[in-house]
Amino acid sequence: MKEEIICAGFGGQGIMFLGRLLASVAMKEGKFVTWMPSYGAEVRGGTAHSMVVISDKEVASPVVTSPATAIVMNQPSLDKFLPKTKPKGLIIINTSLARMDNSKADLDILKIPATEMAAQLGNVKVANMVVLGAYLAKKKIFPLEGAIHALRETMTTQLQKLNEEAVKAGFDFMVNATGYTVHGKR
Amino acid sequence: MKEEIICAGFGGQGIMFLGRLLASVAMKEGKFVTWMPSYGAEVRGGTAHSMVVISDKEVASPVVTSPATAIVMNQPSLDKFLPKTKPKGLIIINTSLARMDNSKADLDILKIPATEMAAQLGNVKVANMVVLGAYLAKKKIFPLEGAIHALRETMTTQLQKLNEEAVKAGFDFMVNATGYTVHGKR
Amino acid sequence: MPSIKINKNRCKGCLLCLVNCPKGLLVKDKDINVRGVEAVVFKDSGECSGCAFCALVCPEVCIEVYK
Amino acid sequence: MPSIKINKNRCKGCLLCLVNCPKGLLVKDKDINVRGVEAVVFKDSGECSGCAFCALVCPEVCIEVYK
Amino acid sequence: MRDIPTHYCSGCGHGIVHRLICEAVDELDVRERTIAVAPVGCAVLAYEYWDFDVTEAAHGRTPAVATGIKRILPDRVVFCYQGDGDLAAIGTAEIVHAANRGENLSVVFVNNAVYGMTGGQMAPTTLLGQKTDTTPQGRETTRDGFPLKVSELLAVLPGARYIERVAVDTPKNILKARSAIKKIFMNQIENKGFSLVEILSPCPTYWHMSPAEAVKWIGTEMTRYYPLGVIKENPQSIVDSP
Amino acid sequence: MRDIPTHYCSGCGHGIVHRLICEAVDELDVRERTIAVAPVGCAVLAYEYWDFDVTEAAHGRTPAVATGIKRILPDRVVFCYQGDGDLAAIGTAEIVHAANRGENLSVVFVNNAVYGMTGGQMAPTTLLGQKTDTTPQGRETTRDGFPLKVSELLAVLPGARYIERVAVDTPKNILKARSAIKKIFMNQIENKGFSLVEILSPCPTYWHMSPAEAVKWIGTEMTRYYPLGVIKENPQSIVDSP
Amino acid sequence: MDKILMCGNEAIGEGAIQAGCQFYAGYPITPQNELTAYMAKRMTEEGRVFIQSESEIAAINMVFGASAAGARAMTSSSSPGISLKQEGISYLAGCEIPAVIVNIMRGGPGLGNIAPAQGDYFQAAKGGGHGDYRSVVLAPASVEEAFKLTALAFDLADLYRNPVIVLGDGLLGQMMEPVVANSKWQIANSKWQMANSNHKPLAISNKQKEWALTGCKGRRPNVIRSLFLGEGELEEHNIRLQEKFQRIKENEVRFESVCLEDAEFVLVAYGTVSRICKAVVGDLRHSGNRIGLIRPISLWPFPEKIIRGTAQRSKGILVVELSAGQMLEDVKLAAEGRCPVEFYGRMGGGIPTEEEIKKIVTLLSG
Amino acid sequence: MDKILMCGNEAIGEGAIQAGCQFYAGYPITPQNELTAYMAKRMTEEGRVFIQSESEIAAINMVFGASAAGARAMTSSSSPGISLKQEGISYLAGCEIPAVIVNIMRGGPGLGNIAPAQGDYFQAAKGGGHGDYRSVVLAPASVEEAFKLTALAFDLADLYRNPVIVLGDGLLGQMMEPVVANSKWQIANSKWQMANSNHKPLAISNKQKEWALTGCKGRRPNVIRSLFLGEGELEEHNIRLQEKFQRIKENEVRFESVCLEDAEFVLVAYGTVSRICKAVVGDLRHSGNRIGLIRPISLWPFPEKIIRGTAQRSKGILVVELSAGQMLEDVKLAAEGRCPVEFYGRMGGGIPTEEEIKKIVTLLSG
Ligand SMILES: Cc1ncc(C[n+]2csc(CCOP(=O)(O)OP(=O)(O)O)c2C)c(N)n1
Ligand SMILES: Cc1ncc(C[n+]2csc(CCOP(=O)(O)OP(=O)(O)O)c2C)c(N)n1
Ligand code: SF4
Ligand code: SF4
Ligand code: SF4
Ligand code: SF4
Ligand code: SF4
Ligand code: SF4
Ligand SMILES: [Mg+2]
Ligand SMILES: [Mg+2]
Repeated sequence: MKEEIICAGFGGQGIMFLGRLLASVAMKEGKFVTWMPSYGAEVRGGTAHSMVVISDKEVASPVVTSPATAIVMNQPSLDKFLPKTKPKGLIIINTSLARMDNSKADLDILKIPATEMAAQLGNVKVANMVVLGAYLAKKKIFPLEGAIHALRETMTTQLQKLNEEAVKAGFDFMVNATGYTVHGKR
Repeated sequence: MKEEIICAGFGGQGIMFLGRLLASVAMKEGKFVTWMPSYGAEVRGGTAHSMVVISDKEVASPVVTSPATAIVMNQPSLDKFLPKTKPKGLIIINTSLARMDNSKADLDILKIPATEMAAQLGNVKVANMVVLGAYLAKKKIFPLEGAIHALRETMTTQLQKLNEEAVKAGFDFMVNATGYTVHGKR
Repeated sequence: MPSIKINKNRCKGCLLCLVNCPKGLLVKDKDINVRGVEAVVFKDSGECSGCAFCALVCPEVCIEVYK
Repeated sequence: MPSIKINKNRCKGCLLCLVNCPKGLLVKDKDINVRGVEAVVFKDSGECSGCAFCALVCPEVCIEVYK
Repeated sequence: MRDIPTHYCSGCGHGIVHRLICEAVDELDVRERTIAVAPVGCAVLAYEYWDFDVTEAAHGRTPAVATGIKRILPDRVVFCYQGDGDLAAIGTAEIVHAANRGENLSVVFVNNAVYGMTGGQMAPTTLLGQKTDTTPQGRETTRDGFPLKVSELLAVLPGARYIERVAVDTPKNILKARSAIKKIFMNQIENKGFSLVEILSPCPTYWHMSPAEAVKWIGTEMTRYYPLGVIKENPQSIVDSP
Repeated sequence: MRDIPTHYCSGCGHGIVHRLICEAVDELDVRERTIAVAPVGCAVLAYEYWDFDVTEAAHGRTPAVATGIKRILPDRVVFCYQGDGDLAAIGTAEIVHAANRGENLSVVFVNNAVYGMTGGQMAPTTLLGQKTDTTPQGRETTRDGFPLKVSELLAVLPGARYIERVAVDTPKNILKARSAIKKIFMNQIENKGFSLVEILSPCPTYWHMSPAEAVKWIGTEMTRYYPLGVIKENPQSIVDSP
Repeated sequence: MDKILMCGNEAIGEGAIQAGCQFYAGYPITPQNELTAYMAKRMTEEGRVFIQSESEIAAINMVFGASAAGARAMTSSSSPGISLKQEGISYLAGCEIPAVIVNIMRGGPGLGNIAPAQGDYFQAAKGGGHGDYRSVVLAPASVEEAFKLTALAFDLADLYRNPVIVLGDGLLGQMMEPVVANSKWQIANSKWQMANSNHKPLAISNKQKEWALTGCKGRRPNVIRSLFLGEGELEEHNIRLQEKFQRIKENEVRFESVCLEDAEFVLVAYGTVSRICKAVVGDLRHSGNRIGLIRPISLWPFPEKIIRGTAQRSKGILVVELSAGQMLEDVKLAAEGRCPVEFYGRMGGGIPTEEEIKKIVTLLSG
Repeated sequence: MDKILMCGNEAIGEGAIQAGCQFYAGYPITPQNELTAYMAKRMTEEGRVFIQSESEIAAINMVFGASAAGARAMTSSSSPGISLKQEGISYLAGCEIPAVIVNIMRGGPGLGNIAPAQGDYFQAAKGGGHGDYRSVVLAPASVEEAFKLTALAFDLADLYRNPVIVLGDGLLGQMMEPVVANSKWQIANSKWQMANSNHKPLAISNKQKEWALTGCKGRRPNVIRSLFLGEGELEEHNIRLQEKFQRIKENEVRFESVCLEDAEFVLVAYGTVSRICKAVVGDLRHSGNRIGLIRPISLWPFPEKIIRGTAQRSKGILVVELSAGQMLEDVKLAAEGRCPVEFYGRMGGGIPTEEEIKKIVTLLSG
């Protein structure tokens, strides 16, 4: 088993946290895992992304050039990573901030209005957790509980609740709306 | 023909100038020549020396470890370079500031009270020129005129006169007092 | 009558113009711009004095003032 | 009666003691010392006040003052 | 200023300062003979926005590079743009000695009390108690020393002709900043020697504030320790100075 | 001071300063807990004469090295010995920031207006008009900048607790120098923070004067530009300083 | 044995903390900022000394002072900052002061960028400073190894009284991986052992550093210096240093080898890029190719012997670096022409993919 | 064609003056002080710029600025001071700014002493700064050659927009020899030619430096930078630089060979110590030994081909250096094991005598 994920969005969308949380969950599940941020000056005002590699074997390179899964939280990220996503890969799009027509034939495209859903939960900042939930439901490599457990270790109880709700909302959205996944053309 | 000279004395005794003048004379005579100072921190308060190599062939190393000729202007210089002087070499000793018994069998020892002679000429600083004169008279590789010519190029007319007198005094001392050269034992 | 023009797609939504306009003529946009930012828009109520405070404080040179 | 002692072989002949002695009790030596330097000598005229100026200014710690 | 969006964070003061410089250069009509030395800091990409000759310089060495340029081309207008890390930490020796030599340069010194580019570490100018990446408990004198008043320090040097501190927090102060920048360029053109303007400038990102809070913090906190105004104006020309 | 002759030129001020330091160390009875940081300069061999622990430091970095030692061994008496090239040229950043951090160190700064060790080049402290190896026509402001008043510069920093300028030209001044040196050691022992004494000191060799002329030159020329006296005495402890 | 997710920079910091590092001085620079931040927090928590210095030069000289006073001391930076430390490193080596210097390399030359690179190999392994000296250079390939090798670096520094460089790249500094790093794991007197290492863990307390400057109470004064003015003195000192370097060469070579026994074609790579090569080896072995890998862990002393032996037996060697070919020279020196030594490098932040390397290996070994 | 007696430091200064050096910045350090003093006097006489900078770091960055503005610019120092310039040199290379840097080497590591040494070969020839770059390195063996190679250095720097290092030792800097150096000898447009050189003298006026910063009147603004943040940009830049280095390797190799044709045993040495080796060759030839000498003049690019060819034909090579063995590695790399490569070195200011070398040669070649 080997999964290569890129999470991308604006700075401030909790992109780094999302990637690290995924990595933690995988670590707890006994996988080999690496997490790698895009770092540095390009972050200023631009988009940021982080790369997660999860595997049953030692991870060779933490650098993901063509991800099996791309989680894109805004338009520039979608534009950047859509063409890089592996054939037959998965792309999760935050439709609140990014739009595409379903024109990529060889991809699983999962569209979710994460920012809007987060806003409904009370804070746009948990949009990252919404997409995490959707990812877990879609990929089924880790149980939902693993993620919730990992969440609990990293934040105060106050924040936990909101974040958990967001994960669950994303998970449910996926479960209840499988039809939303489309197979698009490039 | 190859001549390797070390001139040594206190800073302020014009040791560097003496060496450079010798080198200039040799250059003017069409020889290959190098001049090399001892330089740096050891100069502070200690003795200084410079090395002159004159040759018909390209000079390999400007560093003279055992000189054919040692010109020593004070006691520490004598102590330092006496044992290093080549067998059958020449050592010129400023007896005003250095003393030795004639116990070095395999050396030409030329003793000259250079500082006293310079004082008589009016300035102890020209002791260096006194020994130069003696050297020229002894070694006869360059004519006296060459040195005087070289002197004229480097200093104001005022100083020239005194320096020329000193060179001549040293030269005459040597010519008139050949008996003064002794063959000593180490 | 003075007025201003905002280059919305350059705007980074810092809101410095908004807090500095003595007449309160700048408001947050509901939409996001190409940069994913809630930009500001000019609410032309005719009160604009052309004081150019908004343009002066804008770090992104988004605002032009017409007098 | 105060007097001083000079470590002649340490002396570098700077003459700072000489110029600073209020009584003029230090004079140049005629001889040179082991360093080839004209050192100074103490000319004990009985006038030494033990002021220690000479020792204070000596850069070579050559001078001891006895009171 | 070129018509492309900057890479700066939302509400960053660098953008304002860039604009003021370009205005001064245009008003003095010297764009075609201006040469800028950009720092290593968030403003490292300034050449993207400025429409005149620009060189980069190793971190902190801006005044040395500018000295080299100005001595070769004395009739060009050469200025340094420096952050507080660049100028007041690694570049301390270079700025002190450029000022001391009275180099005929203009220096724009952007004091945002933090290392922006590297992610918000303590700068020499960071205020006491201010939390940064390397002072997680707030800056504290015994461990970290005092906030450095660079302008006051440089003012001691006879070679420093003109030094002023301004801020880009309010429209009024921005106007003052504009004339200060123009002034240091004028000084150079008139051969008056080393002139520097220190600009208190917001870094909302690493002050962990909104842009509006950040400019307010300049007025309430920064200016208390770093008072605004002309710090030195030496009426003499450098040549006959003491 | 050890009983061996020094390597200094005849009439050099370093010898006097060395002796005053040894006297202070002995009087305060701290020889066994003193650690000195020697400079690169004519005093580089100071460890030959001092009877306590000594380390060398790269040229100009003396205050950084001393900071490292003192932070590890706060109860030792750590002092820097620096020349004007070492402290005021290459080491500008290190001395400014050690002072600014208020490091609890004592600094003995020997200002002889020239680079002695390297053969008499211009130092930052060289007077205007003074001829050196690198200012054959005399120091001149437009090319070489101004003589740097380091003590006045450092005095601006809140971290600097005590700064005095003395000279070793006359018996009276030497006595004052002695108490100044003792004072900066006392300050450290009492945890008062950064203290520095600047000592105007003759370099007859590269002033091209006799030793007697050299000490006179200190009185007539040097002290005119570098006035003697206490330049700063901060009554506050560094901790509650602004 | 709890695992935690750490980035390489943090792991280096924690390795230092657990090795008993008492003094850290550093100046911010990407991509090693997390290390400075980590030390700012942890050293203060532990009551040890943290200084954000005014420059990289001040930092290395502060480390000189702290170590001269007997403390375990470290500084860190990235490429341009490390260039500034070269005089200081030469002084450390000349004065025989132990110190740990971390370089998390970025793209060069000049300002370059902040992406991962291995362009500072020459500087680290040959000596970017002046004079004849060597730094021990350790090159971790994973976050966990970064932790361990940093701790080892302190031991080697003390044992040989010499600077030790931990050489990583931006990838190593920034990436997170699981690490076992609970505080009970006392490096300085524990049982961990490097692959291919004959290193015995070492605990030198400051009191054992009888050369350190602590005040001369009860002993003759100590002097720390690299200055030797007497005739022949500096040459003697250098001969002593060279003898020490010889001892280090004999005792401190470290490397990892993968499938070397029957390999016909061998990759040589260090640091993060070696992981990619390792995956290539695994993959190609699957398809029956007799490929192996040598991963130097100590870049100086360089694992010459194993490479010489390998060159003797192999059809070819491919060196892979994030540079224009620097370790390449050491591999060639070791191989002495016994087999062809080829090179594949990426510069300025480019990271080769497994496919890229596989293609070249297939081409060369086929 | 008057000869005058000059020391190496002065000859370098005069070479620079006659090559049209318009800017010099330096900081005193022994054994190169005569050069700084010479420039202080002569540059001012010529109405050009002389600055005694506050530090070596300031000096190299001032040179960066002056050269960025189109001037021919030089700095000089000795070993510790050159270590401090490493960041600056890497920036010059990265930004492709021409510059001449003189290193009159002294004994190291650390403060060491001020005696002659060749311990900075690695630093100069491999790159003591960060990142993948090379400086051209020229190593004169006599005062006259110091004069000529300094002038050549300016031409090469401008031609390739790259730093050029003139690498001498204390001996070269301090010793005086006769030089033909009258001011009519205009280096920049004259007919002198190096032994084994295919260099055509070059005169690039500032106006031809269309990349220089002079104000953007009548053209688009120029930008000088080594920063390349865009994806792949820095790698492209590095590839361009490497292509340039390749061109330099092809065109700028310089060496002197003595009695090589039939030599069975060959000495390799550079700089002043090569003179001693030359004398040894002369002497031993007299007594019938078939000995030769290769003296690399350009240390980078290194004369690999001639050494490879020689290694093929010889029984052995002896490398002689004032170091622990640095150029030795390049000789071995070139020889590729084709013949044994032996080493004799002196460190810390020791200078071998002819007798010393003769003894070893006789031992090895006998
Ligand atoms: C020699 C060197 N050291 C450190 C760095 C890393 N660095 C880049 S910018 C910077 C400081 C930025 O702070 P400042 O000068 O205040 O500018 P700002 O980003 O705040 O505008 C540092 C330390 C570097 N590039 N080079
Ligand atoms: C990095 C470096 N640069 C330069 C030198 C050469 N150097 C040795 S001492 C010195 C300056 C001496 O002047 P100062 O500090 O005033 O001390 P003084 O000899 O006058 O007492 C210099 C430049 C050096 N050793 N190292
Ligand atoms: S010009 Fe003045 S009044 Fe008009 S919008 Fe701008 S700030 Fe408001
Ligand atoms: S000040 Fe400029 S960037 Fe900020 S919100 Fe207003 S228009 Fe947008
Ligand atoms: S103690 Fe005073 S009076 Fe006596 S010799 Fe010394 S200076 Fe003169
Ligand atoms: S002061 Fe000291 S060194 Fe100078 S002359 Fe007097 S005794 Fe001699
Ligand atoms: S980090 Fe601070 S200084 Fe840098 S661009 Fe962002 S706000 Fe501006
Ligand atoms: S050169 Fe000057 S400072 Fe150095 S020892 Fe001689 S007199 Fe003293
Ligand atoms: Mg800043
Ligand atoms: Mg001095």
